[in-house]
Amino acid sequence: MKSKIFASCAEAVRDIPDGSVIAFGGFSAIGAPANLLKALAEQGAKNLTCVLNSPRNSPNLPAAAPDIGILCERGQVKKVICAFTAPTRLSQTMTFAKYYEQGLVEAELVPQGTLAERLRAAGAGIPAFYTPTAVGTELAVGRETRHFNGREYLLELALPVDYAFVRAHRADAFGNLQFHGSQRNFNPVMATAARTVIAEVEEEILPRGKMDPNQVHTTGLFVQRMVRIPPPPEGYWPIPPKRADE
Amino acid sequence: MKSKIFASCAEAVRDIPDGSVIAFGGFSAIGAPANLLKALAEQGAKNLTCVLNSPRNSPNLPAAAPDIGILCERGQVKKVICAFTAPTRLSQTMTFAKYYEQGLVEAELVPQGTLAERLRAAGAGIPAFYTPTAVGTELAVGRETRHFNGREYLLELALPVDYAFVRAHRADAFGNLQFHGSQRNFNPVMATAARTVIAEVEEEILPRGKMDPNQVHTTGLFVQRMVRIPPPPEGYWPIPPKRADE
Amino acid sequence: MSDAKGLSRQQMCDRLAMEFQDGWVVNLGLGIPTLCSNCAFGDREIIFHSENGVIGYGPLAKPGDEDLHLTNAGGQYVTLQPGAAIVHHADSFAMIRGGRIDVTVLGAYEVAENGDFANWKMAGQKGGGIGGAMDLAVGAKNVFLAMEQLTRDGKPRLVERCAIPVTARGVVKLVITNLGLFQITKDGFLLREIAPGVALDQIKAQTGGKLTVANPLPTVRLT
Amino acid sequence: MSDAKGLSRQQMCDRLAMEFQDGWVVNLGLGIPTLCSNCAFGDREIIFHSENGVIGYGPLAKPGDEDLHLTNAGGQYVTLQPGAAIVHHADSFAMIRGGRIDVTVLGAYEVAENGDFANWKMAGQKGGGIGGAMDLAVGAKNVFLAMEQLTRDGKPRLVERCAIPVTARGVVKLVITNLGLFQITKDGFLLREIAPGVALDQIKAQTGGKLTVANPLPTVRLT
Repeated sequence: MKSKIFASCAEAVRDIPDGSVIAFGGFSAIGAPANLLKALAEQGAKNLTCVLNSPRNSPNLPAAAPDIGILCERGQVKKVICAFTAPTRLSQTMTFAKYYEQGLVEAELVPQGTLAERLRAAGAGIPAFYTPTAVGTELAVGRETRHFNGREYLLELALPVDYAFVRAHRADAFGNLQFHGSQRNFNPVMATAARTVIAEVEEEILPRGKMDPNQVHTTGLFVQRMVRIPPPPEGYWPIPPKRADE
Repeated sequence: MKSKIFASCAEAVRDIPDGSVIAFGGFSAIGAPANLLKALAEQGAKNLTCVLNSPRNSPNLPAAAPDIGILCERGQVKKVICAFTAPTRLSQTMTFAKYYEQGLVEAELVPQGTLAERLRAAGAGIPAFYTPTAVGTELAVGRETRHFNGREYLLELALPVDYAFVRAHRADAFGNLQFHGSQRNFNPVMATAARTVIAEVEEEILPRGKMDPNQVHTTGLFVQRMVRIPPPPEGYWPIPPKRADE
Repeated sequence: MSDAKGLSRQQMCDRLAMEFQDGWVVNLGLGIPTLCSNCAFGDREIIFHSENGVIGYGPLAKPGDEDLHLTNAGGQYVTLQPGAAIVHHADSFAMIRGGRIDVTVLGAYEVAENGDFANWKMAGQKGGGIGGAMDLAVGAKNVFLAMEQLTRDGKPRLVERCAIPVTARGVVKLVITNLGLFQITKDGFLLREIAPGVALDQIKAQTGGKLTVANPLPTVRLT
Repeated sequence: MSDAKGLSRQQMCDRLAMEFQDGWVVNLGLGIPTLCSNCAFGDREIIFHSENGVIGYGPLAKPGDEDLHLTNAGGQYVTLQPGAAIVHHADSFAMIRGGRIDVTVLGAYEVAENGDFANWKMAGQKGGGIGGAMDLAVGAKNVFLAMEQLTRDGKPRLVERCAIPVTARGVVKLVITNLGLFQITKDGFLLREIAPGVALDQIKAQTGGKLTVANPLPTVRLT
């Protein structure tokens, strides 16, 4: 079997065509594949649809990673599917929002749990499901609802993607991934929804057989490409490597 | 918070009322909560609906655990929801099947993946979903189907249960569970679908803080009662404790 | 007579947190609600759940002591309590929609007398920030709100009907503001407790929608 | 002339396994198909997936050496290959329905010329054993069958239309029997390879449904 290990993020994203639908893991900067994102900005693919929790990283974090605002600035983004299309406070700014408000980038606003579940459904061969979320809101206007056991639910469709960019803490050569702490978030879910998963990995990629099969978070079946993140300053490493006491 | 640790399986199942819907983890004897099953047989609750992969343990296994045939024999079972209502070979026997064929026990036959997904949906607040499984078969006769992207899918409803009996390898006092090997199978899924989860645990129940939060398979949010399995001959222990080389 | 300011934000959260029962799983929204994690719970054990899959987080991490892979949903570096566990986002929201959260405390722009509330999109905005609020609002067993009585422009946030897009319909049970504790009933807002130093007339003047008042009307419990 | 017996069950599986490509994820049904895990794959790497959540299992465990918490879907104690992983049942079937299985090899009672097949319920039975077959049949990218040409009663298993309840419609691509290798085409069964020592007339006599024959017709490749 061909090695899944790529020498650089640039190499791992080189063939991504214009028009791709790409999911980006991460919840704010934690678990976000910042190095792959930056490589994609440099690669230049256009007309992209980006699927992610928020087009902006949290301002609370000291070393915020680049967010998909950098893709908007380069004119690479057609549409964003996410749970936030505006900052949560008036005092905050968000690069993406400027493009969205001017109509230069489209957006589909999806409740966070619905976003996770639509991605999971895509990975699980479930084309559609019903959820109580967003019933009675602006998001449900004109859409199909249905009652089960006397409660109203909204029909939601699976959200498959072409690529998922994920960030993992550890990996083995087969592509099995482990995440640390809340870095996990959307990463395993997006991995199941994608035809091609590209993982940036924080630690050395282990030989096969060195990861406990009982403790794999994303199995290597889902992962086609992996890149060990280079240390700063070459690599974008918003999250320092774990400390000795971890 | 009240301790979740019970002294015996008998105590853990004592209050289960007649008419309960109970899911049993396990895939053949592996991961099956044999001690809780036996305690339920002794407790005597009747009119039960049992949800599980198969009402019969595999004959391939040397120390097969009791299967829900023992509940059928005691007249405790109203209905079984499962993926097998007959042995897979004519040469095999299955206690449940005798009761089913005579009309003494009802059964609902569900494809294994649909069973897992219906349980998962119940735990995830999803009342219904569409699946390609069983389209065009006897199981779909008279039922609602729908096309998405040109393919036909069957509507399936969530399957919530009152209790789930699960078997785990390790636990901590909060109720976090870890499974070993293919013992995992239906156990974590059923745990999410139940109002009350009762776990039989193979190893000593750890104090809180002694299980890596990154490596929990079923979180303690789902688990209300735990019992450490006593060693044979008191405890039913079809699966020997792990060996030193594990 | 100038208006009283009433409770501090921490006091508002302290009062709400008294409603949390031993063993409850609690999810806190951004803003004021995060202060609920600072409250003293005595011998009640509270399990804090965060949308990003952290179950059982504890106090904020001390500066220099952060695990840089671990934040709550607000992006704050937190610690883990013994017994904590991490799950992925789909599993986290499965817990939310599946009814495993005993209470969510959310901030809001508006709450209506019928229990509708709005917290994701301000008037005139093109975009909005839903995050996990819509899932929490329909999934949690109890929805509590923690909010100021008035907007910055001095308009009531407790209203007859929400003027901006709602987050969910008819789900709010309890609202704490700087002026008092309100319960949503079929007769609208029931003022259950009044903040110390606040006059009932001020609350009447600063509440839209139907208001009823508990009789007797105690002051807000603070310990 | 008495009928030839044709291939052994292991030879049937050896031939099917030649179709597996390097890196394929393979799920084997009960019965004859399990023999596919014994085949020699040379430098092709095959990843065996089992419904009970075992990804990357290897040969059967040697007696006395079993991990008693670890079986494949057939209840056989197996070993794990380096790089193996365990998932729960919902995730295992998510992989199946989600299209992550390159091929499933299943046994069958009947297969029809249009690719329907039946393997869960025998004629006259009240119950049946579906297991994971219906999910695999619609989810795997390729469905191969491994079965005897005739039933124990001497009736063809390759038929015009299934007489017993089907497992899935129109999904079968390739069928190996003791007599030969058949591909399902829009013209029915295409005999692509014939077992050594078997006469074409025997196959014609023992096949229901429309049969076409490759020209030239090689014998079944066995190495």
